Amino acid sequence: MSQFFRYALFRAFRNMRGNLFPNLTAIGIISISLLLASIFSLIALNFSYFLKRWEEKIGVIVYLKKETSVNEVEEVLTRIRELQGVESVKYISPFDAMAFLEDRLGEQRSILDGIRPKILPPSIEIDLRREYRTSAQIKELISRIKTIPNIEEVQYGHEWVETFSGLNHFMHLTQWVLGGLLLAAIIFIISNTIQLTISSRREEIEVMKMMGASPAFIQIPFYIEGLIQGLLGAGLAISLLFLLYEILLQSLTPLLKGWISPIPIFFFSGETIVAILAGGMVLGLFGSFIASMRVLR
Amino acid sequence: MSQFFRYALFRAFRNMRGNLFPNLTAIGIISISLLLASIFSLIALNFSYFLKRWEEKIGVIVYLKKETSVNEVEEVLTRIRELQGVESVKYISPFDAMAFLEDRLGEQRSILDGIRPKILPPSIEIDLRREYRTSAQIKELISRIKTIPNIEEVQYGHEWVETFSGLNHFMHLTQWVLGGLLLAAIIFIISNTIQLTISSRREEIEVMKMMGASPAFIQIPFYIEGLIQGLLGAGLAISLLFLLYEILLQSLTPLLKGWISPIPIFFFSGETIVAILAGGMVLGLFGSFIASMRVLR
Amino acid sequence: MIQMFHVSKTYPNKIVALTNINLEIPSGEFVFLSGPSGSGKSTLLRILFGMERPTSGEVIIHGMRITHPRFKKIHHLRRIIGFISQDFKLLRDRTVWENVALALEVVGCPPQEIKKKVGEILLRVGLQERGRDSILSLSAGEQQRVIIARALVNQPLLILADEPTGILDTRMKEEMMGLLLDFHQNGTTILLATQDRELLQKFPYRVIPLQGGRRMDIIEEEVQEEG
Amino acid sequence: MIQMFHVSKTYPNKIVALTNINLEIPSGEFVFLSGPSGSGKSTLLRILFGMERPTSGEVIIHGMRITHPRFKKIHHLRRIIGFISQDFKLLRDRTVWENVALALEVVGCPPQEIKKKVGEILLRVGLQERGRDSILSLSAGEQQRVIIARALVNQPLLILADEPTGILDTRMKEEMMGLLLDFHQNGTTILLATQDRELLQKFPYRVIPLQGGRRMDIIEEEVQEEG
Ligand SMILES: Nc1ncnc2c1ncn2[C@@H]1O[C@H](COP(=O)(O)OP(=O)(O)OP(=O)(O)O)[C@@H](O)[C@H]1O
Ligand SMILES: Nc1ncnc2c1ncn2[C@@H]1O[C@H](COP(=O)(O)OP(=O)(O)OP(=O)(O)O)[C@@H](O)[C@H]1O
Ligand SMILES: [Mg+2]
Ligand SMILES: [Mg+2]
Repeated sequence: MSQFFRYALFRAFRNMRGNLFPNLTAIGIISISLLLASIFSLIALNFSYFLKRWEEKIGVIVYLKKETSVNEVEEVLTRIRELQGVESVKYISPFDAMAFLEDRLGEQRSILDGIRPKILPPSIEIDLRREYRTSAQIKELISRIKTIPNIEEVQYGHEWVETFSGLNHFMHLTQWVLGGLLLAAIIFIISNTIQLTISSRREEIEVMKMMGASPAFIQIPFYIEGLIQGLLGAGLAISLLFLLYEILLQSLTPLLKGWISPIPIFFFSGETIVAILAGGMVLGLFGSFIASMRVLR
Repeated sequence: MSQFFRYALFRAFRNMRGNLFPNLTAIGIISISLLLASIFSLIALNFSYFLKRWEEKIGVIVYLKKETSVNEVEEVLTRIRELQGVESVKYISPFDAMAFLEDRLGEQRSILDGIRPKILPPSIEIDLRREYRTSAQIKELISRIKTIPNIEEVQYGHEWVETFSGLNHFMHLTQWVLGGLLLAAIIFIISNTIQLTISSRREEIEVMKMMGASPAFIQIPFYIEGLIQGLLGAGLAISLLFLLYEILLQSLTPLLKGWISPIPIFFFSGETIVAILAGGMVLGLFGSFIASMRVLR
Repeated sequence: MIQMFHVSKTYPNKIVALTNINLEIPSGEFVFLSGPSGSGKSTLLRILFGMERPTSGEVIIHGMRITHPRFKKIHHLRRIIGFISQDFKLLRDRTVWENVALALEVVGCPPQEIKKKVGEILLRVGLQERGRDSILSLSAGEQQRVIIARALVNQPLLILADEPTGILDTRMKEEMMGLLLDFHQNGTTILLATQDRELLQKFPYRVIPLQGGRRMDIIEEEVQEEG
Repeated sequence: MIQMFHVSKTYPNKIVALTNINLEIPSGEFVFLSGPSGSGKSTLLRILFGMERPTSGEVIIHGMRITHPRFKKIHHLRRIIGFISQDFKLLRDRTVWENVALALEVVGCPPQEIKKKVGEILLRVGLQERGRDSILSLSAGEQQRVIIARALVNQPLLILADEPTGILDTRMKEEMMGLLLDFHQNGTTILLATQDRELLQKFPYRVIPLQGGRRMDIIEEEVQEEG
């Protein structure tokens, strides 16, 4: 049995060498398909990371009356902390607010020249527990907060919350629908490409059948070929993607320093790369399986 | 001669119908290649439009002393207008500055409650002529402006200017290098794919040669096939891209209203679409030309 | 032992190639199949090789009921048969040696044995010096000898030969017949389809005459044996 | 008129197929090429058809110097030749009719004429009822007749025939020879390569004997004509 496999392996390699051109084409096409798919998942990965960071920002800001004393602030903080769904609270003094404002305005901060922090109101930032970050629950929380004395105004990024759930929904839809379509397209392309490489050996297959070759003897080298093609294709795709990623990052990072730096761009993790390679092998195997079913009848 | 072409056309269609599977594969692969290329150019198109809009924003802001009178402001405006490289100037009163600030802060504008516009400084926005929007020339202009009386501070987005020229450079590099690589890859893939479809008819070609068919008789149907494959592939690619574009836009626009609205996302113009279709045909023709050179010897 | 019971074959295009063939060929016999072009000789051989199913009837070869609807082990059947046929060609991108060796490779023969057997059979068909040449560089007669070598290299129990000598010259024809007779002497069953009157006259074996889809009478068989 | 001057052919693998062949065949002659397997019959025919270039020597056919290094109009040469050869097969995914019609299509024959000519030639080779059948559904002999029909359908000025009757039965062999003789009567030049002693004995035409790469003496030619 081991000799059988060794021989199958030998034949797979000999076939690939002997049919170099269709094999290279197949590998090229597989790698382009997988490159497309990986670009898609890399964008999805970064986008969903971006969304996660964004999600963390969903919070409620409570502006206090300007004349609120330190003791009164303490009481408001305590009462808010006790509310359901509140993860943590943070007091922002007028000085903090001023610093934030300057930071936010960046280059144009000169227009604040001469403004005293005192005229800004103190405020409290509330972080919500993850499960309470929905429109409905935030609204309920706000109505509770409003009953607390010394509060001037309560704000929450309600546009953000809605955008966020919308985007999250969109992401999931896209991932499944587009991902599914892409997978179907890739399987179609790969199996057809492999079928072309198998077709080019139809005569050989025919002769081997007539010589009494068992179906396994004929098919296993093709499966091995498909596996290798898939592996090489996936490897090539990842290398290309990494190259693209590096070029893009290297050129953009110094230019956009401080601009996109709060949004780091990730490459796949080691495990994901292994998974993609394995996926390529599975696709190659599956493609050659479908192809050999059609060609070998 | 017309009969010759009519017959060649007839044979091309018959061949495509008779070899439906390799032809569909070829069309699919061509369309995926072109899809990749179009996605790349669409991103480049939008990015360069974005850069153009950004370039328009490169300007200089001059903050005036708070106590500057209307007459003095007039004089400053006149003197700046006379400087070389200045396209237009715009006076921003403290009220305008306040409105801008409120707009900029959005949801958090409450922190400005109680601030009087008066405490903000008046300013002047200077638009530069396109050819003067470089680091060096802006710096020279600023040194001139600083000699004008009643000026508190002069600001310009110097980071922006540097980022901008960097990005512009990067864009051009990418467009030519990546575009060239992509084109080479596409020609490779298309010609190899078409070669596979021609190979599957090697026997037929052999027999036709032996029957005394002229080289033109054999090759022209393949050129027609390549042309049609390229056209269909390009059409499919554009349709797919448009679908993707629409899905993305339709899903994102309402969610990100007011967020990305200042950056409109464009699709190709009618002329560009025609050019892509023509490009697909040329690629198909060229691919079948290379392929037939190799297969037909 | 080959047995055919009421075997008929009608092709989808309504051509009746065989009607009600009943046949018994004991192991070790040498039998000629004869008949004009289109009389069903190749069809009968293809049925025995499992390449074609009869429309009706039963075929039993060495105890295998190959016409059984669930007969799956066609490759076992083919391993005991050497089929000399124009139907499956030589591989044009391989050498003579590789083409012959393939027949042993597919049945899992160890490399040393392949080397020995291929060398022997190429010697027998007079191509010992052409092993490394491509199939494309052989003349028609030389290719036919490679096909014979490929069919015989695995020492089959049953040889089916479809017009094996049609394009060979007289000397080669005799040598190839000699080769088949050697196998026959060693107990191999042989079915040889031919229209070559010279052969039929020269060798006194049983002739099964086929005629356009119906078995001819024994009387006619005798007439031909005399002619 | 075919002329060969000092034609030699040595294949890259050093096999000498032809040595110093000098030959003149006037238009309208019927000539046999004979010799054992590997003697260069097919090589000679392939050279005349422009499929192979001789290593040295000159070949002139109907005034075309086909051995000229810049001879480009091979397809013009092939349009006046009908080559009956196993070298280029029938297209297996086409019908009998389509295979024969292809020979006329490639030379730009108008559709009505194709219809008429293909119908006539299929009748001549006895396959008038098989036009719509796939090539795969033909017996070996029937396929050989399609190859003959394809070569002759365009009324060539010169017929090259490589073992055209090897696998035909006696009746068909005679009919095909009759067909070739009809063409001969109408002035077509015919070169027929065969090892079939029956044919050589029956027809009293000139025999050009080839032997393993060297032209045999005229004495031997006469010996064979007597035998
Ligand atoms: N696959 C097929 N489909 C339809 N008809 C077929 C098929 N194969 C053979 N036939 C027909 O069946 C008949 C018998 O064919 P077969 O090949 O058995 O003849 P044969 O005796 O071998 O003839 P030959 O001496 O010419 O080889 C012929 O008329 C042939 O046309
Ligand atoms: N392409 C080639 N490369 C190398 N050697 C070749 C090639 N074609 C033919 N030969 C060799 O040249 C010699 C003559 O071959 P050719 O095919 O002309 O013989 P033939 O007379 O037609 O024989 P047959 O009767 O067997 O068809 C043979 O020994 C053959 O092996
Ligand atoms: Mg037959
Ligand atoms: Mg020959």
